[in-house]
Order: sequence, then structure tokens, then C-alpha cells
Amino acid sequence: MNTMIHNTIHILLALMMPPLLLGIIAKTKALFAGRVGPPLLQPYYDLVKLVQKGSVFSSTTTWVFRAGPVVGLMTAALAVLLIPLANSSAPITFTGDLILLAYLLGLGRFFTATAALDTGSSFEGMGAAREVTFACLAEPALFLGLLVLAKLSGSLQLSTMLGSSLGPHWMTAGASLALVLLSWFIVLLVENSRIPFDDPNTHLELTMIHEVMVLDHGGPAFGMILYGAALKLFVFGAMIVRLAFPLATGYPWLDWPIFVGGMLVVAVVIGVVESTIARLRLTHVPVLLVGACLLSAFGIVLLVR
Amino acid sequence: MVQLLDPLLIVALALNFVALGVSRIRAVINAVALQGILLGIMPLFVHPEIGLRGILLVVVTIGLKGFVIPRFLTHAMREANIQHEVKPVVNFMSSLLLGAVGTGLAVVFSYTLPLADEHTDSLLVPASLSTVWTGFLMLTTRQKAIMQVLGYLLLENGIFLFGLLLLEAMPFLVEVGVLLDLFTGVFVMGIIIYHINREFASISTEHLTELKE
Amino acid sequence: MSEMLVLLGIVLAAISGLPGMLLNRHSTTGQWLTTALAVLGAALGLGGVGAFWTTGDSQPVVLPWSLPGGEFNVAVDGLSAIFLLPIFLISLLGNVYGLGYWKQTEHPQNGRKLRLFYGTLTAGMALLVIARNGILFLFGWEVMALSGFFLVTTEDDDKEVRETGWIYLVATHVATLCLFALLALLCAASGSFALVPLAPESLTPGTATAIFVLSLIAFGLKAGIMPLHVWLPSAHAIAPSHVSAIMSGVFIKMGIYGLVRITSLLPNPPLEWGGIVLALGVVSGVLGVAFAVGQHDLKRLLAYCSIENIGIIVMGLGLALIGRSLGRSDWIILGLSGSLLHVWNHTFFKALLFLSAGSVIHATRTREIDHLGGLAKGMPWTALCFLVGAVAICGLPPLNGFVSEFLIYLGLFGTLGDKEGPSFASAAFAAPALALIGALAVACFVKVHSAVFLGIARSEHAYHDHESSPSMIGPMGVLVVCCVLIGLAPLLIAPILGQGVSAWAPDLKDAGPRLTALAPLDWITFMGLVLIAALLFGGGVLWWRLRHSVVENSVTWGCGYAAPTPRMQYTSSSFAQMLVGLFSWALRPRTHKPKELPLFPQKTDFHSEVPDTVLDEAVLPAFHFGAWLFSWFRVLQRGSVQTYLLYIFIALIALLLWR
Amino acid sequence: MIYLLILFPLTMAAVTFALPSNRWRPWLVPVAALGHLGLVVAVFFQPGDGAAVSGLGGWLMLDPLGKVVLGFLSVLFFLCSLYAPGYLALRSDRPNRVFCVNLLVVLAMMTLVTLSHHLGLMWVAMEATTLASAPLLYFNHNARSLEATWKYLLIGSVGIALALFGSFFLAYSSLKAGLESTLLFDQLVQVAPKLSPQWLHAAFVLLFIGYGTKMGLAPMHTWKPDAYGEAPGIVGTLLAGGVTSCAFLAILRVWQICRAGAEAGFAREIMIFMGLLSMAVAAVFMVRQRDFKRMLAYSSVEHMGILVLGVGIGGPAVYGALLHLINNGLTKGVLFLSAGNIHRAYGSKVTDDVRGAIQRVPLSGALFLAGFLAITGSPPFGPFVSEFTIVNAAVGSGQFLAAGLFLLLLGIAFIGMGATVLAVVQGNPADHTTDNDYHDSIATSAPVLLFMALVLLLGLYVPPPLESLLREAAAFLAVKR
Repeated sequence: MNTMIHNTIHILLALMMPPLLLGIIAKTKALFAGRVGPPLLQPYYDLVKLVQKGSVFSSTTTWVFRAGPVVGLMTAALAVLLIPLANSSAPITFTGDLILLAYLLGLGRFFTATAALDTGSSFEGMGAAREVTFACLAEPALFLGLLVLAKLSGSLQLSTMLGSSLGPHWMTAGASLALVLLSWFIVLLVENSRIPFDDPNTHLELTMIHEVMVLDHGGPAFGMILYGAALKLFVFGAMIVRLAFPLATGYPWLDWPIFVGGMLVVAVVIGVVESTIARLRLTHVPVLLVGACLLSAFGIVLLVR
Repeated sequence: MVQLLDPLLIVALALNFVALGVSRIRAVINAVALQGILLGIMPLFVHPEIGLRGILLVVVTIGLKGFVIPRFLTHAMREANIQHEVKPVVNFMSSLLLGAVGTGLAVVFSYTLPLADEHTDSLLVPASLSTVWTGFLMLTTRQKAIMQVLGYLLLENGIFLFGLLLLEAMPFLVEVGVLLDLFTGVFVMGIIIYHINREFASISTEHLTELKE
Repeated sequence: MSEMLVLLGIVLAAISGLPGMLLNRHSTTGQWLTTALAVLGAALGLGGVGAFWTTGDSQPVVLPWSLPGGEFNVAVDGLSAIFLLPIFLISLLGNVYGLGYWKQTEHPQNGRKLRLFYGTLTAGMALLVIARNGILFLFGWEVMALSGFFLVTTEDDDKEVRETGWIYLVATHVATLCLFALLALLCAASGSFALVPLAPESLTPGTATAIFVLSLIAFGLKAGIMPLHVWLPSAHAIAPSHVSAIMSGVFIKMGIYGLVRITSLLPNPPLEWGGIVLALGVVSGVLGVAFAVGQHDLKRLLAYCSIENIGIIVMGLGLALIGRSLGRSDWIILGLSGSLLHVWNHTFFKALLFLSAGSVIHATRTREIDHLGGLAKGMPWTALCFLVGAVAICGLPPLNGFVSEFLIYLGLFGTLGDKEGPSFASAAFAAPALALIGALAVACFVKVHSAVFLGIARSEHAYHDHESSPSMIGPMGVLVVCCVLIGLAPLLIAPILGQGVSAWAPDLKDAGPRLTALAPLDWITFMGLVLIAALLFGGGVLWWRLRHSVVENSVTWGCGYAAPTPRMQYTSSSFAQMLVGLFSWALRPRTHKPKELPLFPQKTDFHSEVPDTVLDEAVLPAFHFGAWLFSWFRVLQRGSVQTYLLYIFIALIALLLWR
Repeated sequence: MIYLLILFPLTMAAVTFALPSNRWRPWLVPVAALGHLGLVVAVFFQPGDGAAVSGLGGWLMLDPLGKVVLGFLSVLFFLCSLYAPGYLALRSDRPNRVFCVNLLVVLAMMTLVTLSHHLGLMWVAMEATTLASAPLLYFNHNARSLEATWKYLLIGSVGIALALFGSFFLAYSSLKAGLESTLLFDQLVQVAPKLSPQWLHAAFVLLFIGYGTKMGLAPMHTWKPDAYGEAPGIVGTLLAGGVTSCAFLAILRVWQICRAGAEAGFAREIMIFMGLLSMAVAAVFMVRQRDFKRMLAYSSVEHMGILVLGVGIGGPAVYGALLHLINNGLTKGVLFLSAGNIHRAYGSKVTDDVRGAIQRVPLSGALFLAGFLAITGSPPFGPFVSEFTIVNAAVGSGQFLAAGLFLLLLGIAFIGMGATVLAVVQGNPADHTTDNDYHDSIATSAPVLLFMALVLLLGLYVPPPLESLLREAAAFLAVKR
């Protein structure tokens, strides 16, 4: 019964909240820039608008082009169900679900990139190339971090690894966890193509990664892409939050607000980062990502030495 | 009578040096022939009580080594109308020296050899070894095919000399077989030389270096 | 029973090519007879395997054999069965595919030869897998290797083909010679050529190490483990596609089989062995796929990708070895069953990919990825099959590749150790490496699939696209089904894998049940179904929205550029450029770029390639140096008879003074 | 009976000499060969022990070792003789009287070698084979064959002269030991323990060098590439398979005496060393060899090395060596005859001109390739069995260095040989090479096929009679009497 309710909350939160994060980031950046900025709920309005729009498809495209957004959205949606949000375990949890999580996102990436290349436009090709290239360096960082968590929790279920049991380890193995936290934040930035890796709202195609991949999408399909991106951000945000504040108040109902608060904080932090750091030169991106890998690697070495 | 053997051997050795030292092929042939004759009569001195088959053997040997083969070679030489070994790989002086050194070594070496008592003081073994050595020298340093045949003959002579030590081990049949082989061998070589001469208008083995890596 | 069926299948496969040889080179009767025989044989063989799995009994067939040390001794066990299935299945599909792909009428000069050796290859592999005697094993091995040579050199009028075949032949013969030594050592240790586990006291550490190293070299050469892979990429590239399919899908797995079999014979392996094997696996995996990313020859790319998957398989084996050294049965089970399952999976999707590639090549007559493009419109089924294969080979759910990698991941994470039992945490670093491999594979296959099938045709080659005949699409369909089936219902094959593991580690009798206990295969099924349902739902929603909204068609948006041409598309090379740059320390890419652009740029060209570093910079130079060295000895034979006689004299003196 | 074995070929030779017709004469060779084969079979299955087949008061005797070699020689010669008529028909321009006669004389002399138990007699027979085969080499009557013949004759005669010297030493060693000097094999083996070691030592070296020259062991092999390169394929087969086997038999006899005497270890070392040396030299010279007939000659050097090495390693390897004697001979038959056909089809034997043989002469090309795979020890062909037996014995007796080098050299030889063979077989023939009218016919390819069939058979299974014969021979060599 209880789990029932928790799962419902989980799902509702996971479906409702993501666009809000985008809104908050935008707002933060606006404040830093001294502008009023769009309303917090702007992303929701955009989604509604897009869903009602008609669409234009390039005559070179095939069904793959239409499949891209669907896969991107659905894999992200499933990934959300694997992540523990508050101290209750995720709706779906089993040994090795962390691997499924990573590979679901991989599937999404595969089809987003393929759909981009389906148009035959060199700009979208460029974006796809960068997306998959950076992912190659982000994945190891993610897994090295997971190694640390697995070592600490002695389990291969995200719900346990990111569960409340993580709290005490901050005392014993704080250094490792801090390193992982840092490297995962970098992963979050690159996976969701935020500054310093990518600039979601520049309109200079050559510099963009994610945005340029979806240049040809419009209408409902584009809506799906936006929503999928938001979900993906939510997934990584949730992982960061669980890693950062694994504390358990003991009152399950209190944990949810705390989590939501955590998510908002993360969003704000992202906003702050985006407005304070300049975008990296594309050629320097790999260096930073390798750095992220090394951070997590160092974390696990500290642990098993 | 055995004591008469050593002088003969000395002569045989001397003939080795003739063969090494002169360039006139005719002279070399004669030297080898003479050595053949000497070898032919030696059994009589080694084993005085030799008997009929010994006599026969002697006759055959002398006949082949002393007359038939030399005749044949002379004929081949005429066919090819050459008189001289012009430029050996090692010139005559040095080959003489080499021959002398070899003979010396042979003598020294043969004293270190564990010979049966009855042979220790005989010159047979040194003579045989040095003749073999001479044969090798001829074979490896002479350019004219016919000279190499002569070298081969010297080699055989040397071996034959050693064979004198153990006549009874070598039954008549085998002895004759050996001689027959020798003769056929030289005969075939002669034929080949004839063909070589026809093919290259010379019997110098310099021409025979087509086949190589 | 099963042995008999398998043997019958072997015989039929071996003779399947003969009728064709007797017939005239232009008659098509031969190819039908051959295919009929081969299919029948394969069916019998599969029946035998099935019989083994259902009844689980095996009566070894043992006959005396008058070769020294030889004994005709064949038996099917869990391992053999696992390797027999791909052999017969791919041989069956390949033969059918060949009907359309390599018509006798189109290839009168080499069609019969191809079919003959296709059969003998199958027979050789099946024989070596069921052989229980070293000599018999060697026979199967060499029949396989030589048939492979003749298959690779099917079109030997082409210089490139001849050189490739030559490199292959040298590599395989080196492997065979290593096997000579290996078997001799085994025999010296155990006293017979019977392939049975050795008693621990029967072999010294030195001998054990020698056997291990030799098997690594011999079988590594066959399997194409980096850096022993030198023969593999070109061989797979130039062979006819259904040959590439069986070579990449099955043939190189025989190296894996040998490694698995030999390691199963050696008692208590030291920890280093497992470590070395695991490390080799990581190297092959990462570099294999890195090289693959750099290729722009369709089949060469797939070949390098085989090296990657061999790497994954070897990682699993290494994990199992570590488990055996440390007595961790769970690592053994997860590692080895993951490895064995990946053998199957790679067989299915790699064969699928090669067959699809073959259908592309058959239509367009080129392997150059950058000349293709937009084929999905002309050959939709091929495109779909290739897409399935691509998703599967990237190890993405809900297809089969995911399952095997999942098992290996679990094992690798397990090496971190838990409350009870020893740990070997340095092995856990293979997990991120595997993740890297996965991500690179995604990059690689996004590139190849899109460049070949999506976008617009890049050259007139690609305008000739037409869907292939059913005899070619059919086999691909079967493989697609296999991929989906294993991906969705891994529980079905858990017992089979269990038998394989038990055959490797005899003390693990209950490997099957324990596997299902260790790995949540049921969850994989569930999630796979959920994923498919979700995708259908999402697709439905989009479709419904598009139905009820305005949809127009137009050209791709060129960011304002008015007249885009096909040449302006992102090519596969440009797609891979960044990654190639990241790995340039290993790939050593060669670029041919114009000096500098003049003031008024005129027509110029740029192209880049990723040759095989090991082959071009290590192996070939070494061989040329050796030949150069040997050539100096020729002065010893200048034709002067005097010198020759001198040699004799010198030899005589030398031997006289020997002592 | 035993005399018949030698006299029959000789009489047939006389008949052949008498027969005037250049066209029909070649057909006498197979007839004689068949007769010889029949006689051999008859002798083999003759009731009674070895003494039953002996003559000249023990000078001639058919011991198990002799049986192996004699049986093999007879089969080899028979298959070659089947090839002769077809070949000579192609060469109808040349008179073939000498050729046919000498073929039969060689057969007779080889038989004599296998039978003779008197070292002197054996020497005579060996030298006779040299002399009789010289005209065979010169069959083509051109400058190159002339040079080859000269070298073969001179080097062979010198070498064999050394063998005679060695035989004398052997006899002397018994004399020195105070025994009545003899060259009778059986007596020598009996008194071997008493023989004076120094003389025995020297005798072994001389005999080894002498017969080794005939066998073609490095560094006495120098005549081989020239001779085999210029001789017709059939002669190459006879030399590489037959005469060399006789020389090997002679070495085995001497080895047996040494083994019975004090010099076993020493002789073994020398054989292992010379065996490996021959393999090494052959391997080195095979790399980048453009003339495929010379390449075959080096391959023969290599395999002579393997034979000696096998005996040197001892134990089961001796069995392997004896089996390899047969396998090598038969495979050489395949190689030399098919190479001869290819040579005839292209009118050249260098890889610059010869390409795509498998298209120009499919049967010979395929057989050449198969023969190459066989001789390099690939299963399922005969040589694999024998070579593997030798490796196995070496490893089993802990001689890892020898085994390792053996495998390494096999590998190099494979690479060297393979490059040439594939260059010949694969690819497309150049146009100008396809104009002459030679094509594989029954007469020229059936014997090769027979050879190949035997090689394959021996690879798949060793017939029990042959196996028991080999076992007897190996035991005969092993036993210390």
C-alpha cells in the first residue's frame, strides 16, 4: 500500500517536474543577466504549443526520422522509473538495473543521432558526431562512479546504491563520494548538453550539439524531444541529488519535499554554472571529460587500495 | 720385402708434388698414371703371400690406373686441345706449399693415430692421408675440369693406399667393383668433359657457374 | 544418438560440394544439389544438438585409429553443443544465401570451389568441436583453416585477394605449429592425446605456463585477439559476404572454443592467467572498436568490430579464469556464461550484418561507405535487418547483445567483492572499459548505418539500389528472429549455458539454476517487453498527432544555403574524425591533404584512412627484414664447384674435431 | 629369389637397350617396374625368417629396415615408371634409349643397396647409382643440364669416395681391436663394443659426410638445387625419393654400428646438429626463391635434415623418421611431377613467367598446391603424421630446444615455400604463356594423382601391415646386439 503511494508520487513527480527544471535554469540565467526572463512554466507552454503544431518533414527522411524522438522520449521515461527519488526505492528495481539505465540512455542516443543523420544535412551530422563522441567519454565516468557506489553499498541495485544507506558512507568514504559527485555533475552537464559543453540557446549551428541535431524536427516530434531532454536532465539531476543528500529523516513524507528541494537546488546550480562559465572550445571538451573519468577513477582507487 | 715399400711410397708422395706443381696437364696425367702403377704393385710388397687373386688384382689395378684411364684422359685432353692449367684459383707455388704443409701435418697426425702395432712404423698411413689432401687441393684449386678429374683420381689413390692396410677385409669382388666404379666414373666424367668442351669450346669450369642463387 | 546425427551432418557437409565439382562449371544443377546436401547436413547436425539438449545424454563414439597417438574419439558435451549450433545454423543460412548472392551463372570460374570449401569448412569446424583426441582436433582444425584459406582466396585473380590470403595462410600455419607444440606438451604431461582434464601433479608450473602461452598464441591468432588479429580485417573484407559471415560469425569462434577447451583441461590456473586474458580482452575490445570507427570500407569495419566482440568474449573468459583461481563460482558462472552467450549473440548479429552488407554490395557493387547513402528507400528490408543488427551489436536493449554484456557486467562488478569471499577489484576496472566499448560501438554503428542507408546517395553506385532476392532476405530474417528471441527470453537458454559452464568447470553441476539465481533474466524479459510496449505507445501517440495535424514535405533545411548537393552530406569519415583523433595514438591515421589552398582555390582532394597499425608497422617490416637478412646467405651459393667441394672438406674437418 | 630382385631389372635394362623402337621402348619401364614390384611382394610374403632371403653368404640379406626401404623404393619407382611413357611421348624428339636403360639400372642398384649387408658392396652400389643417374640428369642435353650433371657427378663422387675412406676406417677399427678386419655389417654390429673408439668416431664422420653428400645434407647439398632444377621431374622424383633414401639407409647402417659401439651419444649429437643445420640452410634459401624446381630441391634438403634429426632424437622419433622417409618420397613425387607438368606447360620455371597454373593446367596446379600443403606438414596429409611424431618424441624426451628449432624452421620453410607456390598457382596466366599445346592428360596426371592418393591415405591412416613393418624396422634399429 505504502509503496503503491510512493510509486504513484514517484511517477507523477517524474512526469510533471522535468520541464520545471528547464524553467528554473532559464530563470536563474536571466537573473544573472539582470533580465526578468521567461516565466518559470514557459517550458510547459512550449510543449503544449508544439504538440498542437503541424510538422514539416524533409523528403529525404525515412521512418527512422520519426522514430528518433519517440525512442528518445520513451527510453528517458523508462530510465526515470529506475532511479530512486526519495528514500523509497524506485518503482522498478533489480540487480544490475544500473546497467539497464545506462544502456537505455544509449538506445535513446543511438536513435536521436540516427534520426539526425537521416536528414542528410551536414549540420545535423556534425551535431550527431559530437553527441556520440562525447558520450564515449561520459559513459566511463558514469560507470567508474557506479563502481564506487557498488563497492560501498555492496549491491548492484540503484535503489540501494543511491539509498539512504549512502548517508553513513559520507563519514567513512567522503573523499571518494565527493570525487564521484564532481565527475557526475560534469557528466550531467555533457549528457544534457549544457554549458560549458554546449549552449542550448545559441543559434550558431556550428557550435551546437544537441540543438543542431534536432534542427529539422518540428511540431509534436520536437515536443517529444524537448520533453525527453527534460526527463534526461531529471534522471541525472536525481542521481546527483541522491548522491549529495542521501540523508533519511525517517519520515517518508518529509523526504519528498527534501528531494524536490534538492532538485531545485541542482537546477539553480546548473543555471549558475551556465551563467558564470564560458563555453569551452570544442577541442577542449574531451580533456574535461577525461578529467571527469580520472576523478571517479581516483575515487574508486581510494576505496579499494 | 716390406722394407722396399717405403721407398715406393716416397716416390708416390713425390708424384703428388709433381701433380701439384706443374701446369702442363700432360705431365700431371703421367704423374697420376705412374702413381697408379706404383699403387698397383704395392700389394705384392704388403702381402707377399698374396696368391692368384692378388696377382689378378694387381694386374687390373695397373691396367686401369696406369694405362686405360690415363690414355682416356689424354684423349679427352687432345679433344679439348688444351695443354695447360692456365690460372688456378691458388697459384702453383702456394699450392705446392699447401701440399707440403698438408703432407707434414699428415705425417705428424698419423703418428698420433692409434695404429695397429704392425703399421706404426710404416709410411702407408701418412702417404695415404697426404695423397687424399693433395687430391682435395687439386679439386678445389684447379679450374680445368680435367684437372679436377685428376684430383679425384689422386683422392681415390690415397684411399686405395689406406685400403692396402686391410686387403683381407676387402674381398676381390669389392675391390674390382671399386675399380670398376672408379673407371666408369672417370669415363662418364670424360664424356661430360667432352660435351662441356663442345658446348663452351673450353673445359674451364669458370663457364659452369650459370646455376646459382 | 546426438553424436551420430552430428557425424552424419559432418559427412554430408563435407561432401556437399563434390557433385558440383563433377558437373560442368556453367550448370546450375550443382549449386542446388550442394545447397540441398548442405542444408540437410546442417539440419541433421542441429537435430543432434537438439537431441543433446533435450535428452542430455551423450555416448562418445570411440574407434581405434592407426595413427601414432591417434584415436577417433568424438563426444558432444555442453561446450561442444554451444559451439555446434552456430556452425550448423550459419552454414545452413549461408548456403541458402549463396544461392542468390553467388549464383553459379554469375561466377562460373569460382562458384564450385566456393561451395566445395564452404562445406569442408563446416565439416572441419564441427569435427574439431566434438573431437576428444588431440590428433583428431588437429585434423578438424587444419581442414577448417585450409578451407578458410581457399574461401578467402575465392577471387584469386585479384592481387589484393592474393596478398590477404597469403597473410592469412601464414598466420594460420603459425597457429598450427603452435598447436603441434601444445599437443606435444599435453601428451608429455598426460601420456596420451586424449583431451581430458590433467591431474594437478602431472604437470610442472613451467609446462602449464608453456601450454597456456601456446594456446593463447595459437587460438588468439585464430580468434583475432589484438595484437594477433593482423590477418583478420582484410580477410573478412575481401571474402564473399556469406563467407565473411561464417568466418566472422563462427570460424574465429573456434579460437575461442580452443581457448575455453584447453583452459578447462588445465588444473588450478594461477591468478595471472585470468588477469592476462582479461587485459587482452579489454585491449581487443577497445582498440578493435576504435579501429572500426576509423574504417570506411563497410566490411572492413565489420571485421574490426568482430575483434571488439572477441575482446568482450575474452573478457568474460578471463573473469571466469579469475573466478577459478580464487574459487569464486559466481564469477565463473557469470563470466563464462556471458562469454558463451556472447559467442552466440555475436554469431547472430555479426552474420546478420555481413549478410545485409552483402546484399548492399550485391546491389551497389561497392564496399566504400562514403560512396553509398540513402539505400533505405531502395532496399527497406536490408536496411531494417542492418538496423536490428546494429542495435544488437551495440549491446542495447531489448536485443540479445544486451543480455550477454549484462552478465559480464554483473560478474565484473562482482569482483569488487562483497561481505564474503575474496575480491579482485582491479578486474572491476574492466567494467568502465566495457562501457567505453559500448559507447564507441554506438558511435561506430550510428555512423555506418546512417552513412549507408540514410541521407541521399553519394555516388552513382548507390543509385543501383534494389532489394535483394528472398533467398538472401530470408536468412537475414531468421537471424533477426534469433536476435530478438534471445534478447527477450534469455531464460530459455540459461540451462544451455549452464551445461556449458558445467562442462568447463566440472564441479559446478548446478550452473544453470545458479545462473538464473545470480542474474535477473526474468527482469530483462520484463523490461524488454515494457520497452517495446512503451515504444509502440509513443509511436502510436506521434502517429495519432500527425494524423490530426498539418504535415508537409520539403527539402532538408540547409541553414539558409539554397543548393545543397549530396556531396555536402556529413560523410562517415567526417563523422568519425573526432574519435579517430582521440585514438590517433593507436590508430595512426593517414591523411592526404592538399598542401595549402591557393588564393583562388581550385579542384583539390582530401582523404584519410586508418590502416592496420600492427600489420603495417610491425609484422610486415619484420618479415621484410628477415627476407633481406636471408638474401645475404645467397653468396654462399655462387655456382663454383670448387667452393662446393671446399664446403665438404670444411664440414669433414669440423666434424672430425667435434670432440 | 633375392638375386632375381637385382638381376631382373638388369636383364630388363638389357632388353630395353636392345629394343630399337624409340616409341615403344618407354613401355618396357613400367613392365619392369611391375615385375620388380611383384618380386618384392613375393619376397615379403615368402615363408620363413630373414635367413630365407639372403645370399652370397650373408652379404645380401633382407632385414626389416631393408624391407621398408625396398618396398617403398619399388612402389615409388613403379609410380614413376607409369609417368615415364607419357613424359617421353612428349619428348619424342629426343632419343630415350640411354634414359630408359639407366632408369632400370638405377632401380637395380638401389635394390642392391637395400639388400647388401657388406659395407664395401653397399658402397659400390651407391656409387653405381650416382653414375647411372648422371645420364638421366643430362637428358635435356643443354648447357644448364650439362653444368648440373658435372657438379652432381664430381661432388657426388668425391663425397662417396670419402664414404669409402670411412668404410676402410671401420674395417681398420676392427683390425685395431685385434679382430680379423671385416666389412660385413652383422659382424661389425656384433663386435662393435670392442671396436677402437677413435677409428669408429672417424669412420662415422667420414661415412656420414660421404653418404650425407649423396643424401644432400647441408653443407654438402650444393649439387642438389642444380641437379633437381635441371633434371626432368621424373628423375627429380627418383633422386629425391629413391637415391636419397638409399643414402639414408646407408647412414642408418653406420649409425647402428656406432650405436652398438661406444660412439652413440656423439653420433646422435652430430645427427641432431646436421639435421637442424640442413633445415636451416634449406629454409633460408627457400625464402624468395623464384625458381620453383630449385625450391623443391631445397625442400628435399630440409626433409633429409628432418630424417637425420628424427634418428638423432631417437625413441619414437625413429619410427617417425622411417615413416617420413616414405611420406617425403611420395609427396616429392607429387611435387616434382606436377612441377614438371607446369614447367612443360609454361616453358619456364621461374615465378616471373609462371602464374595462374591452376587455370592453365588445373589438375597439375591443384596437385602442386596440395603437395605443398602436404610437404609442409598440414593435416590430413602423410608428412604431418611423421613430422608430428618427431616433434612429439622430441618434446616427450625433453629435448625442447631441438623441438622448438624444428618447429621454427618448419615455419620459415612454409613461408618461403608458400610464397613461391602460391605465386605459381594463383592469379591469371599471362597470355603469351598459354600458347603452347601442353595440357594435362591421363598419362601425365594419373601417376601424380596416385602419388597424392597415397599421401592422403598415409595421412588418414597407416595401414596395419606397413605399421608393423615400420615397428619392426624401428625395433631392429633400436636393439643393441
